[in-house]
Amino acid sequence: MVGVTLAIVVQRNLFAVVVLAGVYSFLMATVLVALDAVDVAMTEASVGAGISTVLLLGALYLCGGEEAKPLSRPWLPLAVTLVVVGALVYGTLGLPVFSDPQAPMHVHVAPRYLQQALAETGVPNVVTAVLASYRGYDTLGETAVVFTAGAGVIALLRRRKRK
Amino acid sequence: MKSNVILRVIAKMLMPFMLLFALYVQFHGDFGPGGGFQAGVIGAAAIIFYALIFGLPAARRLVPDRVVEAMVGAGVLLYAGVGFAGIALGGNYLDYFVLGHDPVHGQHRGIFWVEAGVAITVSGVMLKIFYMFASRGHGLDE
Amino acid sequence: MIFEHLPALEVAVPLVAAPVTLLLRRAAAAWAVTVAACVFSFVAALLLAAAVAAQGPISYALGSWPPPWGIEYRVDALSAFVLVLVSGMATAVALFAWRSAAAELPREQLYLFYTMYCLCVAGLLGMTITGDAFNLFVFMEIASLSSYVLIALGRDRRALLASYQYLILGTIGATFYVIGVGMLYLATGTLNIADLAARLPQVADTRPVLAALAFVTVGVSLKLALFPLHLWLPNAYAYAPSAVTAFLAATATKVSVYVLLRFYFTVFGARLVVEELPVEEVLLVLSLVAIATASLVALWQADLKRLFAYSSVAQIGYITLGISMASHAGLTAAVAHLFNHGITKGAIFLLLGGVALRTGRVGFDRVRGLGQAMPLTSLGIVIAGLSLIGIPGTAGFISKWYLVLGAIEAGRWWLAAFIVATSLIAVAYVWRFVEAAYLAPAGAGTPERGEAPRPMLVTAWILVGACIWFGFDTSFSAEGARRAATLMLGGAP
Amino acid sequence: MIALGHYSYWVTVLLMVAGLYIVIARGNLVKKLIGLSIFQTSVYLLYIAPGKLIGGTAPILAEGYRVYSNPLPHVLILTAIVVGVATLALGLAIVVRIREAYGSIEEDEVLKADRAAGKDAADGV
Repeated sequence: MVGVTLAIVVQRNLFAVVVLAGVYSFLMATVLVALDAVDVAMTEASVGAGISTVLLLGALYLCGGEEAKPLSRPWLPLAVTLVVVGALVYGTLGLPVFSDPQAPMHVHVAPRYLQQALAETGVPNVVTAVLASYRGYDTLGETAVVFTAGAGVIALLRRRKRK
Repeated sequence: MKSNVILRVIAKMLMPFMLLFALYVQFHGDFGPGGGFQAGVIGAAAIIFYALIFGLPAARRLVPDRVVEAMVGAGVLLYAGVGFAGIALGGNYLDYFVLGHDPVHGQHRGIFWVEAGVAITVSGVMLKIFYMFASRGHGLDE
Repeated sequence: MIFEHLPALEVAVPLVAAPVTLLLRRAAAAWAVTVAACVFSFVAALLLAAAVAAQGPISYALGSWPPPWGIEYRVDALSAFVLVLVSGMATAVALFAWRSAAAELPREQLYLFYTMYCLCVAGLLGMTITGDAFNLFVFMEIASLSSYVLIALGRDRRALLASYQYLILGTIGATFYVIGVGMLYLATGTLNIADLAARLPQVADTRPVLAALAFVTVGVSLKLALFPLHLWLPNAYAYAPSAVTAFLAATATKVSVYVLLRFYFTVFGARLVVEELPVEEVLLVLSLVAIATASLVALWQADLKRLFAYSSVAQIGYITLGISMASHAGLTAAVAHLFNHGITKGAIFLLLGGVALRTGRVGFDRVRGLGQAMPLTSLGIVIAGLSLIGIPGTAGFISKWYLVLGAIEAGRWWLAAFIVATSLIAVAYVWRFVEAAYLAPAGAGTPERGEAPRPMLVTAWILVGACIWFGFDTSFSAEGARRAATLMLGGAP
Repeated sequence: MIALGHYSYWVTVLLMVAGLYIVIARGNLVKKLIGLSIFQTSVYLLYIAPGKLIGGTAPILAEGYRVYSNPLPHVLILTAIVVGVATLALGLAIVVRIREAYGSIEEDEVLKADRAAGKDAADGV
């Protein structure tokens, strides 16, 4: 996955980049399955590798597919990203180690979902129960985000009648 | 691609299965992975697939723009409507407990309609966006 | 019975109005629905503010799931105050948009403009009222995505690029915010803001919390256009449709300021932010630089919308300056300025929208002799400009007064002098308008005599009136701000 | 041991900054958007990786399993994915419009076109 990402950074043919991005999404989905996040993996595969790729190809069809020129001044962006790396490494070093059952996220809030969801909602897939019920309002917001994107694309791309 | 007989036949055969799979993902979301969002994407993908094989005009005859645009709005309305139903029946906003004769049944009902709302909006939006992008190149807009 | 559900309805009504406008497909009907939704939210916000003032914070459990398992809506002195500002400005701009948007947008897109507008209002209100850190992100995205579209609907093609740049920076900001919230979640196991506040002290000073503070700060600063992260703002304001500029200038950056306040003083707590980290020093320096440079840059702009956009960056500097003091007076000044600057800038951009309708552009070459051609509009801009400077008798004076007071309280005389001195730069750029409108002879681009359409003028003048009203009657603005400041510093509201 | 325990974070960080680097450094508007979605995607791992418990299973309740991975991050990330694709769609729509208005999707060329147009306007007045 890291290799694919680096390839995306250097590759200048945009069609190749789009295909690589699709590959990246599939790899991401595989990793997510390995991490037991099957719902997320399924969404990532259909959205990242499916819808995004279709959209990107559609846009490239309209815009042309070659990136014009190499980097001109790479130092400022590099500096910015290095600062971000620093902050992230600094922050993550203090986080609980991988698969620590005593980590705060495993002992607070989440246990109720796992223990009570079946009794309270009757839905064995806890992800669905949390998504649609416990945090249903987030999902309403999420649907509204999708709606915003749809209505926004209509507003932007509807052809105006020429005067 | 429009002239290739094999492709056309296979596409026609596959279509119902894709839509069926979308429905499976929709209704099986309670028990396995899946749910409204994924189902919406798969359903939209089926129509997009159809458009790729048979051409955009054919897909637009199958699912006209007006229907798609109505779906875009209807899903959100359905979801938010479930929320208002919760208030009308004496609970809080998005309260599913009051929707059925007992709380768990109410939860079931609430989750069902909410997921349906998500699926409708998502498939509508994905399809609409595809239509917009695809028609842009051909000058075929409404 | 309906009253107890007001917190949910406050956001849900504009949210539902959006798909309704889309399905109606008629501009007039869409406008009516939008206005109705905004008025409802405004009334609800006023009722909520009154209820909070009477009986303290209100908590509303969405889906009847108790927090922290479900999502909580929480109205307290601070959020009620911001809710009133946002919904009030939304109502004013919606009324104004009837003529303004119709003149600036193609007819086929008009109903979609209202769809986006409703979503933007719902998003901003949702950000303000929510008591859940992740829910805040979702509504932030609703507000952001809709504002990208609203900006891109501007007539000039440069609006597209402005919108694109805002989209890139806004998304980076939102992602930074998510990273920050993710770290907080990993460190505490909760997303509810009140719960976070309760559990953070146990893990404060650990690396993830500090990194989370950094990420949230940078992410939100991108959204609120804190110097040097303001680069998206001038173009976005300059090329967006007039009504959009007025609405975003009056509300969007203000809600981001609110989020910053919420995280600094509710989640992380004043102790961590102020006493142990150099946050206030950094914020102080950035604010000073923002005020000085943005005011000076504003002086050289040829376009009035750009001039006042840079002035917004400077005014945001005053707000963050108040935050950096972290004292009661400083926070009161920040919150009051958030409100006063919101109505002032709203009034100015609405009036400029009226000018744009008559002249096409709002360059200085077009406003020569405007005092003759559009006397009421010009007068309004001057009065709002006075409020921007902070002349006594206007709303802007009140907040600057508290700001100077805070500086003196802290023993920083030089800071008080700085505030007064930079206000003189504001005098200079407002004077540029006065000079062009009243002293210069009419030029080739000056319009014939005639005001903007009456509905636009009336709504704009309501806001101008508010600039004066809140300069004398401070029982809502300054009192509300004072209560919010007490709340943030941990006292009883 | 610490380095190993934080391995999942390192990968996340690397992906994140690669995406961010593309966004800031690249001038092509489409490529910036791709970088942006990689940046967003990498955040998914930050949330989900710590939720995994070795020996656990996906959070779908069934007989015979006792340890499940944490479902809450999954829900949050589902929402984040949706937000990501919505942003991408909108961004691409804007890019298409930019392409039609300017004939280019390279940032510097578009800016150059604007500057030239601005000069014309200034000369004209």
